[in-house]
Amino acid sequence: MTAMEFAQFPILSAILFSTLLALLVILFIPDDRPKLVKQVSLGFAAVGLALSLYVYFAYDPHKGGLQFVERVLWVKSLGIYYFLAADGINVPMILLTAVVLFTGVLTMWELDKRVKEYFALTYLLVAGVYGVFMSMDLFFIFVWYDVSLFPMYPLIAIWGSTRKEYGAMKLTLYLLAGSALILPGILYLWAVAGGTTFDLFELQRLGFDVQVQRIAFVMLYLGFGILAGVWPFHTWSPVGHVAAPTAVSMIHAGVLMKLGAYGILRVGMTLCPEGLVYWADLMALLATIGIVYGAFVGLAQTDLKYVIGYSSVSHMGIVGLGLSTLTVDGINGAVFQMFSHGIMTALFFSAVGYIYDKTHTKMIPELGGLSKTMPKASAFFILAAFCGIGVPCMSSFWAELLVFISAVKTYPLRGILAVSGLVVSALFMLRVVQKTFYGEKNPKWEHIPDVPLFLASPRIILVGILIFYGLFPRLILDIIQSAVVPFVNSL
Amino acid sequence: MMWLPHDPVLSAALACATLPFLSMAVILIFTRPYQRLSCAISVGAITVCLGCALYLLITLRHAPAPVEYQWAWIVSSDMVIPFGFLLDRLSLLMLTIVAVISFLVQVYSIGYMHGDPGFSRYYAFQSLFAWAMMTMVIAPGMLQLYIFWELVGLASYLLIGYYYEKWSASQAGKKAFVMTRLGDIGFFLGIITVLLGFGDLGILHMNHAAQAGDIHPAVVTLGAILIFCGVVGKSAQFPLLTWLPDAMEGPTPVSALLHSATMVAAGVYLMSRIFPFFAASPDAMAVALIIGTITMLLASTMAFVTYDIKQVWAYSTVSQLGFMVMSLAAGGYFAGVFHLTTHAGFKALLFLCSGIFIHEYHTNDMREIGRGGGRKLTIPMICMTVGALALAGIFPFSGFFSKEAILGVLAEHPNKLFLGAGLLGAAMTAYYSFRLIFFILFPRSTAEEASHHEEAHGHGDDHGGGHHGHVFWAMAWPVMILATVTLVLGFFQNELQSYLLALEPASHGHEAVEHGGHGVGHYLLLVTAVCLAVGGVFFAYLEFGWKKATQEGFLRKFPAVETLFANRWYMDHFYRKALDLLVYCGFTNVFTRNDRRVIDGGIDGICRFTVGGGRAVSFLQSGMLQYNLVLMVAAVGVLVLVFAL
Amino acid sequence: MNSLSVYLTVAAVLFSLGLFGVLMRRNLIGMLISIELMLNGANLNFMAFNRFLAPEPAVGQIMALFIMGIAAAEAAIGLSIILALFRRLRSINVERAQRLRG
Amino acid sequence: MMKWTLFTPELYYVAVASVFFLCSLEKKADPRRLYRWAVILAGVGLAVTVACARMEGFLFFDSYKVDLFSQVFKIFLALGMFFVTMVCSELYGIEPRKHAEFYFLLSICTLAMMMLVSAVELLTIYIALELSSYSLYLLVPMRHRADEYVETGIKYFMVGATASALMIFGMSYLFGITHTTYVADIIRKLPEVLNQPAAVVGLLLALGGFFFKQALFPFHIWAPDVYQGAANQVTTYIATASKMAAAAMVIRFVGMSTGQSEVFIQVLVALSILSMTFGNLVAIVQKDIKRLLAYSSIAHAGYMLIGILCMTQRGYSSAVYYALAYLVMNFACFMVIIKVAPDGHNLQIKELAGLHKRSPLLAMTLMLALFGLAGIPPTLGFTGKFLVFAAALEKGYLMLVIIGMINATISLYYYLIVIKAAYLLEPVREYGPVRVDPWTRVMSAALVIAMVYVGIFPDRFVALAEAAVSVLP
Amino acid sequence: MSGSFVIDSLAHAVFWVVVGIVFAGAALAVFPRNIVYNVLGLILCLTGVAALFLYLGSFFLALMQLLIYVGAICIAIVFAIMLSRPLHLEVPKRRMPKLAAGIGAASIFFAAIGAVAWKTAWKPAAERGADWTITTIGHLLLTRYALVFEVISLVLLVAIIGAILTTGFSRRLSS
Repeated sequence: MTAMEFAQFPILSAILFSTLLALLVILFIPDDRPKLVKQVSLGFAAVGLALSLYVYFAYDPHKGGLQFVERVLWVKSLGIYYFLAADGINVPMILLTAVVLFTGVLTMWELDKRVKEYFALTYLLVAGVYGVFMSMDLFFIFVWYDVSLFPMYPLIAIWGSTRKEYGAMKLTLYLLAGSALILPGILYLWAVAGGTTFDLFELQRLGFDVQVQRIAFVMLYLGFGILAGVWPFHTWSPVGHVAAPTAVSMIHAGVLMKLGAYGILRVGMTLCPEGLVYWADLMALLATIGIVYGAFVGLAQTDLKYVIGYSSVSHMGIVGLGLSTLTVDGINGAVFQMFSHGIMTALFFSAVGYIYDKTHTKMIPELGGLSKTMPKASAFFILAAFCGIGVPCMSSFWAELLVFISAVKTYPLRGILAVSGLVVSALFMLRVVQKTFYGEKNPKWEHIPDVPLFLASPRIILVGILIFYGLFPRLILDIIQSAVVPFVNSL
Repeated sequence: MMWLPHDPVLSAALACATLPFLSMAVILIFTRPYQRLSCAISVGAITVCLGCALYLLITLRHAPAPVEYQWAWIVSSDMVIPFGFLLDRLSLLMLTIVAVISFLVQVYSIGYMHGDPGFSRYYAFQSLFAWAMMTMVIAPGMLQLYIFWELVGLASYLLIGYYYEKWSASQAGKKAFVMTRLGDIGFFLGIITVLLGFGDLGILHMNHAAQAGDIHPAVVTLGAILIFCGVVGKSAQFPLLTWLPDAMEGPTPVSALLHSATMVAAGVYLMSRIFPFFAASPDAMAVALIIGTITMLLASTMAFVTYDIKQVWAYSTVSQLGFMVMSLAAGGYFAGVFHLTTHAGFKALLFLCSGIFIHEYHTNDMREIGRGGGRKLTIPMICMTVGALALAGIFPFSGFFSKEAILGVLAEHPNKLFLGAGLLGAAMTAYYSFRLIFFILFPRSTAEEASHHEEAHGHGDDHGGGHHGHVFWAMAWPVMILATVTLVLGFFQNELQSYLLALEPASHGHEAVEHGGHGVGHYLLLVTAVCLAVGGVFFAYLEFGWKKATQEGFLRKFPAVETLFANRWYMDHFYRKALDLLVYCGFTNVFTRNDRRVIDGGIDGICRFTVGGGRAVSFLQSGMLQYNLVLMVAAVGVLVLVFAL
Repeated sequence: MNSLSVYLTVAAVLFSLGLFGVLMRRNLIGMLISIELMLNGANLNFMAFNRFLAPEPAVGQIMALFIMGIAAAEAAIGLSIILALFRRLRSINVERAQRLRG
Repeated sequence: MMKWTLFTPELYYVAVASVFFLCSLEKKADPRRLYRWAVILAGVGLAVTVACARMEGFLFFDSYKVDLFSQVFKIFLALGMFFVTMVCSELYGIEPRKHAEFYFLLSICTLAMMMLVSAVELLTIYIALELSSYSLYLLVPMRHRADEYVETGIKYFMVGATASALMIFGMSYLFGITHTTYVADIIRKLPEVLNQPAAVVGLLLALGGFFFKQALFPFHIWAPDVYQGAANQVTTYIATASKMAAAAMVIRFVGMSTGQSEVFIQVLVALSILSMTFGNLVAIVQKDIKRLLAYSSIAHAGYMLIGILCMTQRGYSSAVYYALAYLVMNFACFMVIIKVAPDGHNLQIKELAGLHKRSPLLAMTLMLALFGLAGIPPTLGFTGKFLVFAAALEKGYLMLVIIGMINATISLYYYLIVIKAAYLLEPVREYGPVRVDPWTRVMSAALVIAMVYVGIFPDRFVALAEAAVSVLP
Repeated sequence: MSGSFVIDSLAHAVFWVVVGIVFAGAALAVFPRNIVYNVLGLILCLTGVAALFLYLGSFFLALMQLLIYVGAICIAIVFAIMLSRPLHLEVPKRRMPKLAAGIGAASIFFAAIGAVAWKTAWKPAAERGADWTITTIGHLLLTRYALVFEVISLVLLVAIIGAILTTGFSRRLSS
């Protein structure tokens, strides 16, 4: 353990280990104190949120580059480093994770089945997510990546709903099949570089042969792309979301899918720029198909969560399109979209979660007229839908704007196609909103109380963030840009 | 907020661009349960805005150059999207119109929406609407304009679908949103075209550069046509016009707002905003002119046959918007804007008056209103007649002046077909607007045409019964103000003209026409137009007002044509079919099947194949020792053979 | 013809016949006998290499000697297991032993 | 003269074996007492082995080499032995009167395998291997009331005898081509003659004996039946300790070719792929958890071979690490099985239903162990796979690694099925809570911690493995 | 010369006879379905192999072969036969697929190792000793192979204990 480079208080480690600590603490709480488990969870989530906010504010976009660096040699013979750092791309992701975790804990406040295990697994999952978003070492990126995936299985299979075992199995296997491509990709790069280091930036400095980059990039892109919901590897996403319990869907669609896009960006694009250039055309094509296709398929769904699942496919297509443009604007937009889609989809699932908890159905034909009985609960979904449509002054609008501008610039035809997808997405979102929330009051749901303030608080936070960054996008875009500009210049 | 006090102009602009938003936020978050408070907040905000708008108009009316404020909203690579204000004559005029109409509508709504359970929500949306529109109007750059343009769309979606429990209302809201979205795609792509072809989205820069020929003509043409797509969607031009009549599902004040100063006006405003840019491309102008003409005529025909009071005005809006587009496309910048202004006044008036009738008689059917004794509501009746006269272009009402200006512009156009169309349109306008007036004025008690047209589906304003005094007056005051405006506005044509055009130097040809357009031809045209309008009114009187009139309309004799008109030229059917065929049965169906069967099925298939493979391979482990041994020995033998050979 | 190849061939034949017996015989004792044949094949190999190639003649012999010892032990254990099986199944037919499968 | 101290662990186990031999002569040996003694003796054995870890030298005229490599594997073996005796507290799989013989054979087997990993002369290797095999042949049919599984012993024996015949036949070729029986000499001479078919064939056939122990395709055929048919503790031993010695020997023998023969490597690649694929595919359809683990062990033999066939220091060290990982994880699984089926019956997967309620600790141990076997971080199973694949990619075997990872994904499926049973399924009938004694608790906790700790902090263990293989010629 | 030639050719002929005996014995040990023939074949074969050992220059091994194999192993097998299945029972019919598979696998293997044996260029060692005395063997057994020598005793011990254990005879009189 040499080469300690702790410049200051290891804030990133603190965030990471607070989740693991939470996991341990929860494990040692007696089974019969679910309330305590929830309180502890919320407490740790709040701590994580506070620390992430600190990171967010302490990050200096003018300086740019990696900040909060922690680097320790981990396994000497392979060149593995415990290397945490954050740049402008990570900071929003860390913040996103913290927010979604916090709101996710709040959303599951009424959980009464195997509470302890649920929150323990959630924290394990989130630890993995944080780990990926903070690590700058390929080994650890992969480790945390897998750590974030496998708790999904129990989380869905135990606490899920519709076809939960099928969904859980499908999701887990599919995603881990993706990681079956990532690991060879990472190791391949490592081996080609001489087998001495897993440090992302050292590898980047060493550089790779064009042919190597092309091969490795495909593996990394497919591997991470599966998690990012790249068409046509997206089908796990709706199935998994439908099966998962609310907060898991939130974390999963909100944060986990971003891991995929982040991985493509951080690992694939950093290490294999030539490979990226070679495959960018295909990437853009897949992303465009995803955008339009997701919207169209979403149009035919009758399950609320399926709808959101497909909207995620569509929105993650925007991320992919942005990445594939290889321009500052496009990648800015993609990262911004990762953030806003995370918040938005968390809001979506959170809103649906409450409805499902109360009505025990998420089938659109059975719902209807909900706005009359539960206006507040409905409002959150509708707001999320607006955000999904790309209504201005909500954060995802900016992301889409940037992506589309650069997409039309780089790939005119695909860009125009993707922009036209906006109409379809508007159609299907509004259709869902209309069928679910509008219309005559449904006597079946008359007795249902509207969401009380405490239970609504997670959604309020999420809506607040969406609108806040919609009005003041620079507060986050400047941070993102501080990382993207040097990144694109280095391509 | 240190920078606030230093510059009153800026503070005023900022107030316009923030107060309604704040009011919306406050209402939605805090004061939802307190209806009166919400109402007060919203009306208060809009009043302040009105004050600010008027202040700005007065302060800056002689400003030599546009006042511009900008802050970087987002910065990405070398692209800076600013948020700011462009205060020039056009935007200030429009800002004032918006503020005035919004203010009046909101005041009117105190009465109209009284007792509605969603009262607070209504005002929140109204604030949103006002905010979006005002900020759009003073936007300095195309992107900001686009952003608030979209928000206007969102607000109108919310307000049209205000009675969301009514299926048709939510349907209409959705339709409005999606159809305008369709146009907005073009708008957005147009912006990107300009961005990529020119690199600057500042409206003034664009205009200057286009006029100076600094932008490649192809970019200008493409950009202008694409941007015009947005106008088509927003201003309900052909072929995206069918959403506007449906948008009547919203509360009537909303319709008033929508049709006069906000939503649909946004399109025309956009066109006049970047008029020099448009003007730099003759091709785009030609396209716009044709579209405008078609729209105007088409919409008029639709208005012939409907019995829904609001729909008549809706069609008239479409056709008047067509007029404006024609005017702008023909180069009549002032005429277009002037008509936009006057139209805002009298169309708001018409809707608000209709609102009073609807509020009173709980029906949209003009015959029902007439039979119910609509003429007895004197003030609204008079005001509505004033509005109708203005709409028909009868002297001395404001519509007369603006319409004349437009016809004057059309007369200058080399292709006289457009002038003919304009004149025809004027006549038709007069006919259908007075058809409505006469229906109410001279009701027929017999229900001979029993349920021939089931247009008047039960309206949603089913709140409280008879009108209380203050409720009625809250509605009546705005109407009366508007009627006055309609009466006098026309006489300010010259002032407005000099105000507006001071900044637009008479360098380009069309404007010169307007300045010196008082030739003999002009008077001839004037007389013709008035005659046509009066003729239209008279024809309407013959058919509907006269005691012996059948109140059937001449179109009854051409049932095919009538059906065609009544069905909006089957445009809705076409869209419905196209949507069903292409979207629902087409892509959606194919993609969904593909998703289930091919992609997901493929994945599941791989899994099943793997499991099946496991089952198949497991037979190798047959339990019979010697079979297994055979396998082992054979495998080893093969391996050894590999080396031996 | 007293050459290495002949011995190797004889050994190969013995070994393969033994292998064949193991694969084919249903009588467990028959299988055991076949295994003894295989071991003899190996033994013969050792002795042949010892005779024709090896530097130290003693090594191959010792090898063969120990293989014999192992064969004896193997026979003892094999036979005892076969007998144990017989006591349960009342049969020494290997085809009776196929309950575990899949 | 010889330094007998080098031989201490082996002598110690001879002594242990004698103790149990004496016990077996007793008229009536108390199983509890025997168990206690067994645990103590095995524990001391582990301590002795660890204490001797740093010894180096040759014994018996260079036919016996004590070095770090062998000592590391001896530690693994002693650990395995200790583990297995630990879970013998409810040895219902074996008749009580045969317990002494059971322990005796266990010690003998451990002893034989210790000699195996140190032996560097063909005959010694052969005899040691046979000794360990015979002990296992005898342990397998010892199962109490084994009517259903009576055929297991004979299957094991027949396959083993055939494999060992193949092996000695191959050794005879090695002897013929290199004229020596010393591994060191063979390694020196073999590369020159590697173009001769007999050399590689001899090597391959000789490897067959160890592949048999390792249950590598196509020598795997005994594994499912024996795993299922043997008493749970015996299966545990076969699945853990006996794999260690085989791994060591495969490393030693594969190293003989020093990577000179392309075809040989390709054959090993093919075997590894076949083994992984076959094992994983068939495991999917299993209902009996021991049988499932048998197939998974076939697959794991394939993974381990990936590391070995790289024939680099990194490859060997990764295989050593993988062996350790496999030992610990597999033992954890079997410990859970034994505890859940205290009467020694064969556990079906569905019988695990509701385990998370019946014994959360065991359920967690099982889950972690299975995730480890599937290669999911942060367990040591993942690190093992990672090292193995890293070594393979260093040699450029990209396709092999991808196939390996796909296989890992397939394997996840059936591991998840087991985990699902333990965590999700509601039991069909009430099984009652699992009796977990304090020792088992400690053991579970230790295993959990070990699995995670070694997975997260692999540095020291990797260094140890590298040091161990660095002494290989 | 002629005498040695006669002896040589006689030895040669006898060698082939011995090889024939070995083959015949092996065939007899494998093919007949009657287990007694198999044992007799095994004995014949082993004796032939012992003779081959003589040809290969090791009288000691030939003797050992007879002692251990023929003397011990075959007798044990005979005992096992007596203890197990009554000989008069009908022997089950052969199954053709299994036969074919067995023949196939075994002949692949035979072809493989035959090819290996023939294609390999066997080279004798550079220096070859000619020390065939039993003394050397004994010496080696107690020095170089001392460990093996010890271990084989363990093997035999395990085999004995195992045999007793497995066949179910307990050394404890109680059961």
